[in-house]
Amino acid sequence: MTKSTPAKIIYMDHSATTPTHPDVVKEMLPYFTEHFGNPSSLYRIARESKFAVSKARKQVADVLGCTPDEIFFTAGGTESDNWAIKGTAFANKDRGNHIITTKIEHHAVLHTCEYLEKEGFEVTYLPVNEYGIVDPDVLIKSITDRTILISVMMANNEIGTIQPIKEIGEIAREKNIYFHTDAVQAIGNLEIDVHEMNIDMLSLSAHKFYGPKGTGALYIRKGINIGSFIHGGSQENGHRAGTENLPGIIGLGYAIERATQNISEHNEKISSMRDRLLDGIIETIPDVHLNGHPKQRLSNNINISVRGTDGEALLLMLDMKGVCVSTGSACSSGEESASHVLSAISVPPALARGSVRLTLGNENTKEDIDYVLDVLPPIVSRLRALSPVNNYSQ
Amino acid sequence: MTKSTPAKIIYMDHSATTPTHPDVVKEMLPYFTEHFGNPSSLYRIARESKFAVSKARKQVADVLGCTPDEIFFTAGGTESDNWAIKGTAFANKDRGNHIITTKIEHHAVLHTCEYLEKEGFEVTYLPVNEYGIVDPDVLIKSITDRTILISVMMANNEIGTIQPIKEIGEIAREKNIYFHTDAVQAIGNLEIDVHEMNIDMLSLSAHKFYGPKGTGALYIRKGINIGSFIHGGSQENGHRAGTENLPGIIGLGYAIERATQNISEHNEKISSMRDRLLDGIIETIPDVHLNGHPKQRLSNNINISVRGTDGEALLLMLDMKGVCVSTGSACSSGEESASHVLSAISVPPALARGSVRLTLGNENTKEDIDYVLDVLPPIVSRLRALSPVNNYSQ
Amino acid sequence: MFGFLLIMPKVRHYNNQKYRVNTDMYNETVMEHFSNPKNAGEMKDADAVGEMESPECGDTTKIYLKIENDIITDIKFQTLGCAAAIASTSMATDMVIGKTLTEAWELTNNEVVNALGGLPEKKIHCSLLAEDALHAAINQYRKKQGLKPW
Amino acid sequence: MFGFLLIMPKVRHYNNQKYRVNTDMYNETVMEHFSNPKNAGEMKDADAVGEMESPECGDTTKIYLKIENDIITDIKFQTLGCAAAIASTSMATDMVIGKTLTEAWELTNNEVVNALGGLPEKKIHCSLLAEDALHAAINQYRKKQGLKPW
Ligand SMILES: Cc1ncc(COP(=O)(O)O)c(C=O)c1O
Ligand SMILES: Cc1ncc(COP(=O)(O)O)c(C=O)c1O
Repeated sequence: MTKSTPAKIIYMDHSATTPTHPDVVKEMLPYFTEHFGNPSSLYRIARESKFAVSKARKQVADVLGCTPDEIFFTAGGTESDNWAIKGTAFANKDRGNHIITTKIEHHAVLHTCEYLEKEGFEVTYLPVNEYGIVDPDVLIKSITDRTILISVMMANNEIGTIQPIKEIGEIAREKNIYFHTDAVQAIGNLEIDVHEMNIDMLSLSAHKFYGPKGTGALYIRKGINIGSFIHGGSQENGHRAGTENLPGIIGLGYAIERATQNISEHNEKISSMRDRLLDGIIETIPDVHLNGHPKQRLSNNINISVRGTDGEALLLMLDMKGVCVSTGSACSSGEESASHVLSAISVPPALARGSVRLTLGNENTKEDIDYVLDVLPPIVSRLRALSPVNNYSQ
Repeated sequence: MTKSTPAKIIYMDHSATTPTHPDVVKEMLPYFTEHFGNPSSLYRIARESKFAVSKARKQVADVLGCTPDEIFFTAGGTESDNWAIKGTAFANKDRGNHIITTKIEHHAVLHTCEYLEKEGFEVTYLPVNEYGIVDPDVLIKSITDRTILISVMMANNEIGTIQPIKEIGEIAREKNIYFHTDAVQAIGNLEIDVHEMNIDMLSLSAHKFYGPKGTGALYIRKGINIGSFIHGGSQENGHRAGTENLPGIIGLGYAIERATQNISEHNEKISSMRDRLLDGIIETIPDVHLNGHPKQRLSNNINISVRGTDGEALLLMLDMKGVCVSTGSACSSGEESASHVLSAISVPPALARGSVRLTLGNENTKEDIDYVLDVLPPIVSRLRALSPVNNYSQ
Repeated sequence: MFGFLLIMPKVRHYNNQKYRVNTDMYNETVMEHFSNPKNAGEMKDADAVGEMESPECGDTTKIYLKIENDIITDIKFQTLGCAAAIASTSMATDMVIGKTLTEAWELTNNEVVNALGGLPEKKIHCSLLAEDALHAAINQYRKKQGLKPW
Repeated sequence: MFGFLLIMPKVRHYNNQKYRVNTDMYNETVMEHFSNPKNAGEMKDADAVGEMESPECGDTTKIYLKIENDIITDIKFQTLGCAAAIASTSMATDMVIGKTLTEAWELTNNEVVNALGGLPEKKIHCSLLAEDALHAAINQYRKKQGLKPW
């Protein structure tokens, strides 16, 4: 069983990363070998690079509803989060040292905030309700006159919960506090307008929407007081140094345009597959619990706890059947304890340990759903038979 | 003249960036679409990604003479420089607040040091001699008991001067001070052994040796007290967060192996072309001055000042003939004043303004050299005829 | 393609003992014991049962023994846990079957890990569960026999 | 392919004047004036000569005038400088030839930049050189004529 490779790989871990779409790769390719000029150089082949970067910048700006000079390319979602949070924290420390975020942010935000705590900042980690949703009233109450930044993610990477971003943005605007949102999981799934939503900074990452790994962007509203994070050359209008990842930026621009062309159609298609999968699982496997909000969640996300099993064991057995899923966030898979998101929504540890996340994507078909509904129940039965703890409802 | 495109592009700006070698692109390609798994995930296709990253890490380690767990992948030379310098500065500020670097570092080092000055650190910018070489005795004299870091580049990006790195490393080791070197321009041109050279940290960037843009690495000797620069997930052994730029890392690994296989052969071939080009220029054009050291320089580098001309005008006229060169560092081309490197080696401003850098690469041929020797002299004559200042020696 | 890495073990110091540590994920022996565990299941008529829960990750292992003349003649286990916990219990039970209780007691998780060809460093603690559950079962048996627990 | 960007001008406020600013590099008009400058060269028998060096970047421009009845009948220039300096002097000289000295005096670098279809923002200052050198030449001529400089 170990050595046999399944005939087909059914990838259901699109929140961890997506394959780069072949059309995106095709757009990128000429910029490796042919149009390879350094955008900072002055000769024509380099000016072509520069113009290609401008085009990508406009593609991103058009999706967010801002102007191209408010878009800065980075090496990914993590760098964008680091820059937004550290950049505004240090630049505005004369105004205050208090930052508000949530307990369910990605580690790129959480560990950055923990770092800032060591540097003398105070951070409030807002609780969320059982569905993983922040209560705007609790946010309002946590604001002090030392608060300089609110960072709340648009959609959670583990349980897919979508936050009331517009409402949070309004509160921040009213109180004159900067508002950053980690929209890494939202691009291609939610309609975004940074003005309507009162967003001052927004992080995104290409590899979550069929673009290349290692490229991201940070939207910074004009006039925001933010320092540089990476110092050096005058790239990105002097705000983010380092030779541009030219093919990556081209790929990001093309991928974001592709991924946002038909968001509602995409969501309809994906959520109907997702619902069939979830319903099927709940029908065939006893004592399975959905984590996160039943409706207010990303259209592609399933996060379930299967009592009496272990997430890693489920994952590895599914992998032997060619199905790729994750247990908790891909980033924290090196850790032993239950995911901080499941803890925050009060999933009991004994249940949380049997959690897996299935996140669908464009390549998934109805046949994939049938296949997973076929292979998952016997795997659960097998693991439960192996378990000495059989207190789940049959 | 403006609109006509020359038949062939002769690229002589390899210190700004190199084309990604087609073989490198070929190695990268499967990791966009096929082996696209997030290295942090646990299923097999992701483990393949992880192993591919391990292989690349070993390829880099083998070139530097260290172990793979001392190599950390970054988004480029600039991030590596930022991390090395800020990471050690902040982590060791209880030991001291003094940093020593040189006047001719890349902006990735200089602007990072300037930032640290604002944060309360003291920085000594060592002078260099007329050839751009640091005097180890001057370095020794500048060391205080508050000195925590010495950062001296291995080879300069503008004038190609090679520093006595081994000697500097010995001094740092003796005084128990961390030693970082920016080796971005050195990979593929100089033999490196971090142990023999007493290097504690070393920055490199793939796009300077026919690898992809937007990927670099930082060597950090085991035991160095350095903080994280980018916080978040537990990638890179918990030291550099962010989903790995998988194709980029694969490309970097393959490119560094390729670029360092025959360094001496490469240098012989390139320097003989370079010498022919330089000799030809000096023979046919009066009042041309070589910047940097005549021998102790990168084998591919020519940096000349052509009195009575303007660097940008030379560059643009060469570009019309299909020849790509730069004036000063590609990164600082947005600036008006003479390059900080040429100032540091005391090139008079009137001479410095007429400076161009030609940096050869593997694709250049003897015919390219002949072509440049053909087109450059009439361009210089034309610009000099246009100039009201004709005080150069005919 | 990169299979060589999967099974590349290193010897390291851990809790003052030498373990083979796999730098990356599970090797093929571990995966084989995880997907086809030996001696898995319940035993209704066991002579002794030991159960242990890991405080670190909540993994739970239960070991059932059939004992004749101080010799383990049959053994079964149940585990709720990760692949490392399952595989190391499978391997441990296989290693003590047919052994005397004294011999079985002396089996260390160290030996189990090495028999598996190594485990990832952060999974080493999962292998303690089998040793502990086995000890619990043996002591239960000793108590039943009116002997002092070891 | 991206030529449209090359010539995309924006009107911006600069030193209290409206200029067309190119967001990126030089447009084709600028490149044409740079590579084939009008009125380039020395004039041995000029009626007036003005020379100006930019303190900001060391660009130097020299303008030679031939003047008849207060009208510029011929003009030449020499420039040591970047493409912007050369192109704007070329354009400026072309704009004042045939004009009266009063008209020529009133030409601003603003008009020159706009006639060029814009310059990159950081290159705007290079266009001041032509205006200044022309003023210097005209004033030299006025002084020679015993008039007060403007
Ligand atoms: C919500 C969220 N934020 C940030 C990140 C980090 O982005 P990246 O992997 O591009 O560094 C991720 C993905 O890992 C994510 O899901
Ligand atoms: C000496 C040196 N250091 C650092 C850098 C920055 O590297 P990167 O462009 O990869 O950020 C460069 C190149 O621009 C360089 O030449």
